[in-house]
Amino acid sequence: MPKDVTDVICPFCGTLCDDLIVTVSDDNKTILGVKNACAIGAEKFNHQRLPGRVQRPRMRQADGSYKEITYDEAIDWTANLLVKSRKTLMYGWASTSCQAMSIGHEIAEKVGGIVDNCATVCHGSSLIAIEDVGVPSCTLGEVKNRADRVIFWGCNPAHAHPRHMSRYSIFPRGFFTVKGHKGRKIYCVDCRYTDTAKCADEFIQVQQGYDYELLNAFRTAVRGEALPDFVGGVPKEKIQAMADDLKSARFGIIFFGMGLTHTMGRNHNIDIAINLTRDMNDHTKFAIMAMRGHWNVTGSGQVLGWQYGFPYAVDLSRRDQARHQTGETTSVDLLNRNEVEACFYIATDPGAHFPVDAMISSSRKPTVTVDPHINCTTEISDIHIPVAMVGVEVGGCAYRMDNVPIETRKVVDPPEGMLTDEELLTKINTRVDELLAKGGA
Amino acid sequence: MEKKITLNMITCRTIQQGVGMEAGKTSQKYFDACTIMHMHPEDMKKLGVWKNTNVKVTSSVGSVIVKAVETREDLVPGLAHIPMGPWANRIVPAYTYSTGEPCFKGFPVDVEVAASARIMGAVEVLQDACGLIRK
Amino acid sequence: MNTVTLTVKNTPELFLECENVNPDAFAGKKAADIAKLGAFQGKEITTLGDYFTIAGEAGATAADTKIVINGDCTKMKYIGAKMNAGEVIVNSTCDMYTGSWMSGGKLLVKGNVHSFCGLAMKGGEFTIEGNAGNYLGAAYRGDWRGMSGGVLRVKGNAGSDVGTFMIGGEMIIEGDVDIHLGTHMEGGRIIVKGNANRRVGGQVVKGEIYIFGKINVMMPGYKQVGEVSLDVDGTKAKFAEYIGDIGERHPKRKGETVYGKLYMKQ
Amino acid sequence: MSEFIIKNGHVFDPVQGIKGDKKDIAVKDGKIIESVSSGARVINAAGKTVMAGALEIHAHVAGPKVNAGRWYRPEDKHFDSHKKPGMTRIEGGKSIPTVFKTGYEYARMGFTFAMEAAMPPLYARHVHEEIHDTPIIDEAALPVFGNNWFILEYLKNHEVENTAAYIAWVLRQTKGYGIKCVNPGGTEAWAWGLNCLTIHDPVPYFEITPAEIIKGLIEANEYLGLPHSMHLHQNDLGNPGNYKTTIDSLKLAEGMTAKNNFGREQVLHSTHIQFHSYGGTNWGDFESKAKEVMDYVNKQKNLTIDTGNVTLDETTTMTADGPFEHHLHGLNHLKWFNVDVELETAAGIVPFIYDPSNAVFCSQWAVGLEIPLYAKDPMRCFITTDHPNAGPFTRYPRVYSWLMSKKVRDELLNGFKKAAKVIGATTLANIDREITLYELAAMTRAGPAKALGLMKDYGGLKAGMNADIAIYNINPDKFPSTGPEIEKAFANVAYLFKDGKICVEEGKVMDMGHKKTFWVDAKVKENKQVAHDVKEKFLRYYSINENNYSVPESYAPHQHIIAVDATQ
Repeated sequence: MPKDVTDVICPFCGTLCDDLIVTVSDDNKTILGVKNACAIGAEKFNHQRLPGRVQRPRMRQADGSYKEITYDEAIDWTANLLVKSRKTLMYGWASTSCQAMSIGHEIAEKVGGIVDNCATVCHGSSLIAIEDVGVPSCTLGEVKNRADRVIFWGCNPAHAHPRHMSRYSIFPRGFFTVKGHKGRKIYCVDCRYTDTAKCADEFIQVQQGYDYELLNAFRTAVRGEALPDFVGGVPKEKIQAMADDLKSARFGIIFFGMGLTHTMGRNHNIDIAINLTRDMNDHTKFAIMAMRGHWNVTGSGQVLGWQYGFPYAVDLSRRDQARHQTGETTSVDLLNRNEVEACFYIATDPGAHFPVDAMISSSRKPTVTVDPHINCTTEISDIHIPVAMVGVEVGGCAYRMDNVPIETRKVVDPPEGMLTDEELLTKINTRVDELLAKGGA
Repeated sequence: MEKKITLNMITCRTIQQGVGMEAGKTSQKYFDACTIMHMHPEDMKKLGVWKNTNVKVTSSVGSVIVKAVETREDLVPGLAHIPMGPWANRIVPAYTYSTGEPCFKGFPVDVEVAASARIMGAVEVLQDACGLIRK
Repeated sequence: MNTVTLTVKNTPELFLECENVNPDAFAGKKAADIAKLGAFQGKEITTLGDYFTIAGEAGATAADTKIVINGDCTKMKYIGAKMNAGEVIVNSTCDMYTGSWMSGGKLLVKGNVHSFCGLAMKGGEFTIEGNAGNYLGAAYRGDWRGMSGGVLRVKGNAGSDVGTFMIGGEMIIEGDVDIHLGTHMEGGRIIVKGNANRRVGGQVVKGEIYIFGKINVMMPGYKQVGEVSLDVDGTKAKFAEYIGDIGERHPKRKGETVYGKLYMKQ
Repeated sequence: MSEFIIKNGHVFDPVQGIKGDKKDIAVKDGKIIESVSSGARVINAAGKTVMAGALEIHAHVAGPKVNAGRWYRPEDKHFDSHKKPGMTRIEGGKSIPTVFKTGYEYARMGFTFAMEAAMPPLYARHVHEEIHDTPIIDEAALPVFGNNWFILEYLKNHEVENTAAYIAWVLRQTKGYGIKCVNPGGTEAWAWGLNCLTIHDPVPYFEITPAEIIKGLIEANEYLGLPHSMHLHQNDLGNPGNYKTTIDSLKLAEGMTAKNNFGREQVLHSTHIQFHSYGGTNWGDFESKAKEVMDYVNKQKNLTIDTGNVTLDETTTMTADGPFEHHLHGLNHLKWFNVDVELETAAGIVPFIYDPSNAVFCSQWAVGLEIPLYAKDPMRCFITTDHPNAGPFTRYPRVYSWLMSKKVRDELLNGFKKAAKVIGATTLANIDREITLYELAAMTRAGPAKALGLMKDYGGLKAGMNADIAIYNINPDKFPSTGPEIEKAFANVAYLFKDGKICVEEGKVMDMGHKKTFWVDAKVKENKQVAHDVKEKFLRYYSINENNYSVPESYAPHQHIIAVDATQ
């Protein structure tokens, strides 16, 4: 009899929807259907049962082909590489559990790794801004229960966080927001008229790369000072009207995304948006939140935070100290500058998401990639170690974009004999210990 | 005469790219979602390119062949969009302004029609750049 | 003053952390002792002697010690970082953190420097004959205390984020600067003799910025209040005076609001 | 397990009334016993001070805001994130140490238990993940209730039984220890940008006052008979003239008696009372009212307090008192972090520099010392720095040096740039009292253990108790005379026994111990109303499902569950 697993947590994006219902086969091996998930989340579960999934580690041969090897061989190869390399980039972590990360960090501390997560090419800019000026924020339930002004700035949840608007930000009725969408005014600021903009009551089209200037203009307008006629292509009357309307809010929230983190000025765009939010709190209640994209990238920042005090780009290469400097210990910079000797990728795919020059640099170093599936990175790595899918075939803790942790659920068994991230890392850790005890480094 | 226009490029998420990513990086869904460049109709006219025709996009760091499509989410003229993925990243400058964050959005590209050029696969486009394809 | 001469004999494969190359670490040491000071490439612990030929001996104190470095230092970080006194001359380009957290003495780099140099500098003189990278004289991440004293001069261009969170001291860039100049400044002065790209003086609380060339895009939060004749680093000229960043908070002194000042050479 | 005999040490144990007598302590299988076999390892404690392991009653050491404070302050640990010799991990952070440093540093100072003072229930999993990763010390966490919608609604109608049933449910879901109440009503008001500055200010929409919340939570606590009392962070923290509100709040406990099986006598613990003992009307005429507050505390036997000593450091303030942090940011303009937590609470963080050249900060320092020096019953007054708010917990040895030596504190007081102003605004200069080692043992061991309901096993050295023992390099007959010497002795135990194992030796961490998570499982009568309300609130207002709310067993693999039965 197929059965339903309820309250399943979606392991795709930072929205961490926790109301999925997954139907699984009697033998716990196959997913038969997914309810409540968005198109992307459903695809994630569907991927689990695709035929042809790689089930054992593979090693790249001289002719470019891959040969199956045992887990033990892969673990030994990886441990040797880590022990030998003077400086190793250990990047990824966003699609695995906090428990697995913790073991990874222990390894990094022993072998001199630099632990970086997907924030580095996503909301790293936001983290820099928060390091610089803090952030007034809230949990997503606060938005649902209280927000009467919602601003989407440089983010497109309709595409990137498909259920965000219905669960938290536009449509839901909450305790003080019984009218749902009707009681909220939705703004969208973007350089494109996105599908999110189509859901908004008001769209402000900013010239690409002028967000900092426009936010500066908003801050100036909130203080009641004069503005130039146009800022970033937006007429001053429109800026002033929106500033006044935001002041009349009871509870406002700004959601922002990679439209701010990736464009010119990067962290400064967020920094000034945070400062606008801070200013608004002199008039009413306002919050701001990063639309964290990658499922548990927030969790990686949290674990690194409590273990080392930095949210990403944590340089443990000296083994006796932890350091952090974005622009130096961030993955793309390390690869651009050829500052590392080896790469260990886990639970992410830099091959698809890093600029090509960084990956060319990476491809010239010994590389291990740990991922449930074949992806771009696995195909330029020396070794690909497949593992169980976290949040589908094994549970573990994950953090939502508002830093709320949720223990994810195992839905089905992984393929026979396949290790989880935690098991694999534990074995690598043990092997590293053995090598170090023998004077391996 | 070979026409060339310069556009401001942004690389962004799309839901199709998300679905494709989860279907697998080697899947047709991913390929279909990410090997396109959204253009404004005016720019297409300026370049003299028909909808769904391959173009060569060149930035300061390299070139990639993708298919020009008329955008569904409106752009302003002069702005172009390739969904995130190894194709887009073939042309994304890796310079980070010491923030760790490369130039994913807002870099100039030259676009020219390349109707008969072939679009590479996801793995191929990366392996090719890394010199891992044996010719 | 005693002089120690370091000549690069091995170029590091990765980047070498040279936090021990400064007069404070050398003070009171002979060449052989200096050679034993640590140098680091990731987890590999080596010594300065592994990378440099060392001649001469240091003075008894940092103030009595001069260090001259010859050879290629492109892949060397932290040269002169945290120096309190004495003199360092580098006849090469250097990497990150050169002269960062320095509080005294003289540091001269006869090439370029990479990013994060002169970070949170407190005092002394730091001169770069070539170009500087990003975050010159800025604060370390998260800190609100950037460059607070001393003089930092770049004869070439500088990158982005120059003088972020600057609270004192003087910085002169003789060439051009990239985006985000003096962001979050709360004191000190920055003089740019070339052009500035965009986002000059964003979120400035107080402090002074002088631009001799052009600014690509002016921040909306700046307002022209007049014109003044000034002598700036040896140049006498008329400057348009702006106050800003109007969007930012500003302190009050004797009932008057204190703004940041931006001067544009006419 | 091995046996130990700690020989010839000067023992200080308020539980048994031992005041520095030479006495041997026998340890076997994690417990203190009467005597051990001849094979026991001998620890020579001659010329040393022996006390029970210390208990931290109030610190912010694990959870979402602590961690935000860590990672948003890279500058707090740049150049200060090193590995020390021994089997330790890298230790980072000055004002908000990483979990590793937190565990090691407490242990090095002789602590074996720490209470995380504010756990937002929605974030309980995070709190427990950090507790799990913190080495050596036992820990527990207090969920916050003072602004929780369930509580506000039940107490509006004075439904104590429902309040208690809901609290019991939350304790089980979150593996929590007791009832924390921060700025009652004020934090809910903060969700609209407002605050409750007196205990009679109504909470917007909920039509209840802080006074009703405080009283109701005390009643619910005693209804359940929890090991700890209601733990209160009062309204109007940190403002001149707030001592009146402080005493008004304390008065709410008058006439109430503790009902529990743990030997606890207080019904209300008022935390970091230093921040609540201010007179004056502004920062100019700001003055100490420590005497007034302590006069009241001294005569009310059903109260306990902790101090919240300002240590004059650069630190990081963090509290569930969201409006206070916003206010503080307005004063110093340093980076402000805020999180409002749906239906439950909020938290704010602002870095803060208690600059010793500023008269107000120095006066706050003096108030913090006056409080314990005015305390008549050291079993009801505990030393804290409200870590990291008034200063990092790693400064305890320094705080002890000020309390134990008039000379040491007077040197500092008289050396302040604004000494005259500080002396005028406070009474510290006139206090001659020096806290003795015996009193210190009460203020840091026996007292907090009793207040937490742990006196049966912790806080003393009586046979049968848990073998958590700190041995300091302090000869009471030749008590160190300078501040640095006192500090050094308290910062580096000669030995720390945790559960009968040596975890620290001469300040060096030797063993990770057997770390436990304490929580309270309170059994209540089946309550359909509360079950219904929980279901309803999760369906309609929470952003996560009820079934994903609880803390799984795996987060606290070594749990020490204290069972309470309130069904009778």
